[in-house]
Amino acid sequence: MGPLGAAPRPPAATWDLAGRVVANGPVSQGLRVLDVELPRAIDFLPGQFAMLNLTGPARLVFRRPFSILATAGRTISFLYRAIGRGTSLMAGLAPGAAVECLAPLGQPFPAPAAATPPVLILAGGVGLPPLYAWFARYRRPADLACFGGRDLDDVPWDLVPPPWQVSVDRLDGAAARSVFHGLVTELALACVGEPGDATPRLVLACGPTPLLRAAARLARERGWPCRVSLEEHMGCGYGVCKGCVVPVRDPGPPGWRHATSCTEGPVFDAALIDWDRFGHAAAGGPA
Amino acid sequence: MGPLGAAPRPPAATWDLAGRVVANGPVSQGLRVLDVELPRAIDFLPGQFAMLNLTGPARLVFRRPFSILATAGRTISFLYRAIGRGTSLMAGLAPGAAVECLAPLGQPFPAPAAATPPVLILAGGVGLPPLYAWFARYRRPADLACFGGRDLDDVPWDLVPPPWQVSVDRLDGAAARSVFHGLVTELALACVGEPGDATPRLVLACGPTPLLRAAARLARERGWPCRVSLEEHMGCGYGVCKGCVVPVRDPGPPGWRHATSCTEGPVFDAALIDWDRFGHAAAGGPA
Amino acid sequence: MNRPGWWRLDPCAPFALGPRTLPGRIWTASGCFGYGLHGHDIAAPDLATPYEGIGAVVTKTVTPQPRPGNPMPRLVELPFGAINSIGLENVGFAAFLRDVLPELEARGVPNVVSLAATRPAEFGTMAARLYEVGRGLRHWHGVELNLSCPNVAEGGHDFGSDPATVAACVAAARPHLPDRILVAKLTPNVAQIAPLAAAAAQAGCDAVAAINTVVGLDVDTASGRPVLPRRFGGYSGLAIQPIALAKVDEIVREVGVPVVGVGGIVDARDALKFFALGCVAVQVGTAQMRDPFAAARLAAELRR
Amino acid sequence: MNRPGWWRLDPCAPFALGPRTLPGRIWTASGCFGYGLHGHDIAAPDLATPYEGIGAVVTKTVTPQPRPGNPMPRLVELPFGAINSIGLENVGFAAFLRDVLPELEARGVPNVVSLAATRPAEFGTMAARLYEVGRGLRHWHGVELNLSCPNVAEGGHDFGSDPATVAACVAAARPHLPDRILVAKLTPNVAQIAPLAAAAAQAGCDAVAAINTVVGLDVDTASGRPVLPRRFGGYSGLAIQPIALAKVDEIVREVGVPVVGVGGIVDARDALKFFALGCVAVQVGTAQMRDPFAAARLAAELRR
Ligand SMILES: Cc1cc2nc3c(=O)[nH]c(=O)nc-3n(C[C@H](O)[C@H](O)[C@H](O)COP(=O)(O)OP(=O)(O)OC[C@H]3O[C@@H](n4cnc5c(N)ncnc54)[C@H](O)[C@@H]3O)c2cc1C
Ligand SMILES: Cc1cc2nc3c(=O)[nH]c(=O)nc-3n(C[C@H](O)[C@H](O)[C@H](O)COP(=O)(O)OP(=O)(O)OC[C@H]3O[C@@H](n4cnc5c(N)ncnc54)[C@H](O)[C@@H]3O)c2cc1C
Ligand SMILES: Cc1cc2nc3c(=O)[nH]c(=O)nc-3n(C[C@H](O)[C@H](O)[C@H](O)COP(=O)(O)O)c2cc1C
Ligand SMILES: Cc1cc2nc3c(=O)[nH]c(=O)nc-3n(C[C@H](O)[C@H](O)[C@H](O)COP(=O)(O)O)c2cc1C
Ligand code: FES
Ligand code: FES
Repeated sequence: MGPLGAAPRPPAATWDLAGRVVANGPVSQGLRVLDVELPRAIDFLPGQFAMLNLTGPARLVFRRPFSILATAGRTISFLYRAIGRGTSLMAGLAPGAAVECLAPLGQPFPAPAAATPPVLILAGGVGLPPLYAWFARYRRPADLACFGGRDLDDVPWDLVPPPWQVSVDRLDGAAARSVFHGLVTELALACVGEPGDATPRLVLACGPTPLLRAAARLARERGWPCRVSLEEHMGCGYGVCKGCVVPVRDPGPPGWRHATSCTEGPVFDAALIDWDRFGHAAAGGPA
Repeated sequence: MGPLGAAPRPPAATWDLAGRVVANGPVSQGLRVLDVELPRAIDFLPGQFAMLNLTGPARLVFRRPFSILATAGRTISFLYRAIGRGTSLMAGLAPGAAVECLAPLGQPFPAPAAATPPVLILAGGVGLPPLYAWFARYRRPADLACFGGRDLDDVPWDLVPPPWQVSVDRLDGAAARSVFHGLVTELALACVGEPGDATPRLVLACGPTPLLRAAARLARERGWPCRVSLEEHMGCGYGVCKGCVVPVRDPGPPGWRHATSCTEGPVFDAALIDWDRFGHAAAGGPA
Repeated sequence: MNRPGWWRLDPCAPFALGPRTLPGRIWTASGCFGYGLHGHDIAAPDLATPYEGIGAVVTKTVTPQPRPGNPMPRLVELPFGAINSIGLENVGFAAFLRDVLPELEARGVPNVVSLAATRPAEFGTMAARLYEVGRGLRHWHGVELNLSCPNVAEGGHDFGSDPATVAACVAAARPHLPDRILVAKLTPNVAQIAPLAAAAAQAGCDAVAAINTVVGLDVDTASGRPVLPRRFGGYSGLAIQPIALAKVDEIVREVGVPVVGVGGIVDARDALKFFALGCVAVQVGTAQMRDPFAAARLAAELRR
Repeated sequence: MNRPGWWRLDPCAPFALGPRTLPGRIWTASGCFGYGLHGHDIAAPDLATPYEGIGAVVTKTVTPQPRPGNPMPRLVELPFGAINSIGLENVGFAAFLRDVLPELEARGVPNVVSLAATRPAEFGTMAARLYEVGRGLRHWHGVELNLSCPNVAEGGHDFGSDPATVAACVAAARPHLPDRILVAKLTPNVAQIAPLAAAAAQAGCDAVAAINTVVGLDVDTASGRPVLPRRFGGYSGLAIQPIALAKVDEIVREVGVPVVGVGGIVDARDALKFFALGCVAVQVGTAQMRDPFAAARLAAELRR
């Protein structure tokens, strides 16, 4: 009964916890890591997320979703970029500041089974956390991980050491490190070789929508399975508001339905997403 | 044309300035002093006030009025008690925090002229600043200043050193200092002697409404002039909203009118206030 | 919060409303806590489940047929509220009766079922069928008629702003709910809400719920276009509380029908304001979306 | 603020509205900047006076007779707005003409005079007298009819919510203002605002101003009583912006009369939202009470 919200639950229960910031600083020019100490340790699976909020006058009407980067004891970590009101306020949090944390939530990326083909990871910018967590936990020798940043300064090098492969959109000046110049999907193509290459892959992707579309297309073309983590707008994060839907293919009459991305996702089989209906109305001039 | 708002202007123009907190700490158990550095020095007369606001997410819909305690160069100081939303947030301001300051505003306490009788000051709690400023600037040998606090711990001793006289409402335990136990009006009575005492006085009072009423009554009984500073609720503080009115006696037909306390006051001749109409409807049970 | 002297109620004690005894006075609002099935997997250090102390979960509104709802984006966050245009996405009445209602009973979630339809007679049909299925259930307490969703083109706006239509909907449902409560949820998007409440009361409802969302719009300054695909949405959250209080006060003083207060209730102080005006119960909406324990914590605080 | 690509207007350039050219599109709202005489003594490091770049100060509403206004408290601050019950305190029409209007002219403050009355005919009488006194003044640009103050028992609420009365008020004033603008300020406390705007347009106004305050109430939890002595007040500030935008959009799309946008405009981004929907000018209300330079800074920012 997916649409009712009682999606298959991940093993760990969700906790609503009052945390304290223990560290909050840059890991690259644009990206920051927030470490929050919770009153208890929580379990999570790579791809699951937390809903975070500030307290006091900066408290937001809705919590904000962030993929879980890692946990260590009672500390939970997030990677983020200050792009709007909430994330900018988050960037100003000093150690000791209170943070409300509802976690873990949502469906994870699949854990590898014996039959799982080698994985091809495509992570773009703040799409890194769930795949960082996956690679750190499940990595097998044949798995490949590619990270795409905006430029050299934007790459959080400590989080993507070799064997991570790194690409940057812009390559200014002399490249001190050996990185690929181009889109992360191009890097991935370079890694897996031409369509003739026989190795099947499971593609796991998280990042901006163009990246997800490209990853889905690549997988479709090669006949590979693909899971993507969608960063849809969210209200509640726990299934009650229907403010986070994505169109998915459906056997029923209209051929599609709205899936609730916070409980049925955020990780979806890319082949199920109705990519034509996906994404919001394009911006134009004033009304 | 008082009711039109073009009340006689004090000499200094009003400035809308973006200040920075330089210090913010307790001067007694309940009272705090906030020092704000402004981009330029401003002149003020004792009894004038400033409208203050925080910035960022804590910014209030309306600024809050605070009497000016003192200025030194570009620094302006306020004495306050955290009693509500704004003052509690104010208590949390760290050095460097931004503060919006509109000052000076309103009509001051009168400066003493040659013919001005000795002054009797009655200041209660956070009513101290305008009278502290008056006493510091104008004090003559025969002037008397009385401050009333809640208890010994509540008194900001450094601001009311002798010749200030101090009374406290509650005297718990052994009184380490020689203070008067009782209301500040009782202290004042003890200072000025019985009604037979011939010395005329100009009474200047600021503090809670009961104190103001008592001061006005005392002055009326003795036939003394009296000026009180009213702490009426305010919206704008500069005369445009009419959210701060007080009923004053008026020669015209209904016998009273609404005076705008931020521009015509906050210092008023106590004899002009319509004390029967003054004060808000008493609180009762639920509707 | 300091408990004020005038506050005497235990909001978690059973109380009579119309023909039924409800377990408590703190409810969750329709559309803001799903069908009431999402709380069981969420825990907190202070409370075992988000249902503790809750008098009723009002379900997401159910319509005769399933609805896919509106396109994304559906929510706009504002400084002290939000505008939504969910478009009544729901599984439809049949699936609700089959999959959801028994589950609510099995899990012991006290619930009131929110219904919407486009014609008054449909409310009668749905109420009758619901009673057929639900009459033996202990935790199903009744029906709330959503007469006010401003997002739905057919129905919605004008539908609930006409006293005669409100009366017709209530009258259609009432006979089928002999021992269950019938609540009419009113729109605030009218000059006077009292006539709607009076019409509902006269037609036999046990209480009115006020208010549903206020019509609102937000513009994306980058594009110059309304943020929501359908331009308008329903404004909710703390920002609408003064409007809700004004509407509730109007009803309490002019009509006298029991009122369930809803609109901008975030914490215990907010709820107290509605009780002070005379509400018999309150509902927590937008705040429940942010905090699964919002209503439960509010109840706990009012109880202390 | 990043200036969006679609934004082309210079809000501080003169523009034609009805029979008159106004100096700019950023105005201050009635009741929130007094009679426009308080700004001259206030300075700031960035702007010499709060009038810089301002197209018009809409004066506090003036009534035929002086009014003492309501008892205190008159203002309730809320998280993102305020409720007021000033009760139209003003010096009266005669004193206004004698003391205020010449002073505005002498100081060169561009102004629109807000008028209220309890009967439509009075608007005609006041407009005629105002024109008699003001026809030679350069800085007096016209009249705004306050058809919507919800605080005043006689008039107020029901007064402005009836299209026929709105039309009667506009029709009464129109003939007396041949070369001055006539703006009808509408109440948002109706189900549909477009009929009011259509009535005003048909009766000959040059623009409508939307919106006035929204009816609201707040409760003091300590006492359990409404904070304002008259229970209800007018809700204003950022919190009502989505409601104002919705009403403005309704008028622009259904009626097409020029709209002056007002309601929750605090900064340049807020103003842009109203211009994006098609407003010809905007007014700054509650924000102007907090910051004497609010409108002037907003104009400066939109100009950059
Ligand atoms: C499951 C999930 C996991 C996520 N994980 C991370 C993460 O690990 N690190 C990280 O930095 N971010 C992550 N995000 C995105 C993050 O939630 C948003 O960046 C954040 O909510 C923006 O909040 P804000 O208040 O700063 O921006 P706002 O002020 O709310 O918005 C700023 C701009 O971003 C747009 N926006 C807001 N939310 C989203 C969204 N979800 N998708 C697309 N546009 C949006 C707004 O429309 C607006 O234009 C994740 C999102 C989801 C759904
Ligand atoms: C001219 C003037 C000078 C002042 N000088 C000082 C000063 O030097 N130091 C100082 O600490 N305070 C002073 N005050 C009072 C101060 O402005 C208020 O305490 C402050 O506005 C409260 O803000 P808040 O947000 O903390 O309280 P809120 O949360 O706004 O209110 C808390 C409680 O106090 C009540 N309240 C709020 N404002 C007032 C008021 N003005 N009068 C009575 N009750 C009120 C509210 O109704 C509420 O019950 C002055 C007031 C005026 C008008
Ligand atoms: C996301 C969302 C969905 C809603 N869905 C419904 C609904 O399906 N039926 C209904 O009667 N009200 C619905 N409402 C309105 C709420 O039940 C409530 O009346 C309104 O939000 C005001 O309360 P609040 O300020 O506490 O949110 C919805 C509100 C929101 C925010
Ligand atoms: C304190 C106060 C007094 C007001 N007085 C008047 C008035 O006299 N006449 C009028 O037409 N509107 C009056 N208004 C309404 C404003 O002009 C404006 O329409 C409303 O406040 C919405 O704008 P805002 O959100 O920018 O404040 C008043 C508003 C406030 C807050
Ligand atoms: S965010 Fe509320 S249902 Fe997904
Ligand atoms: S506070 Fe606005 S007029 Fe005095």
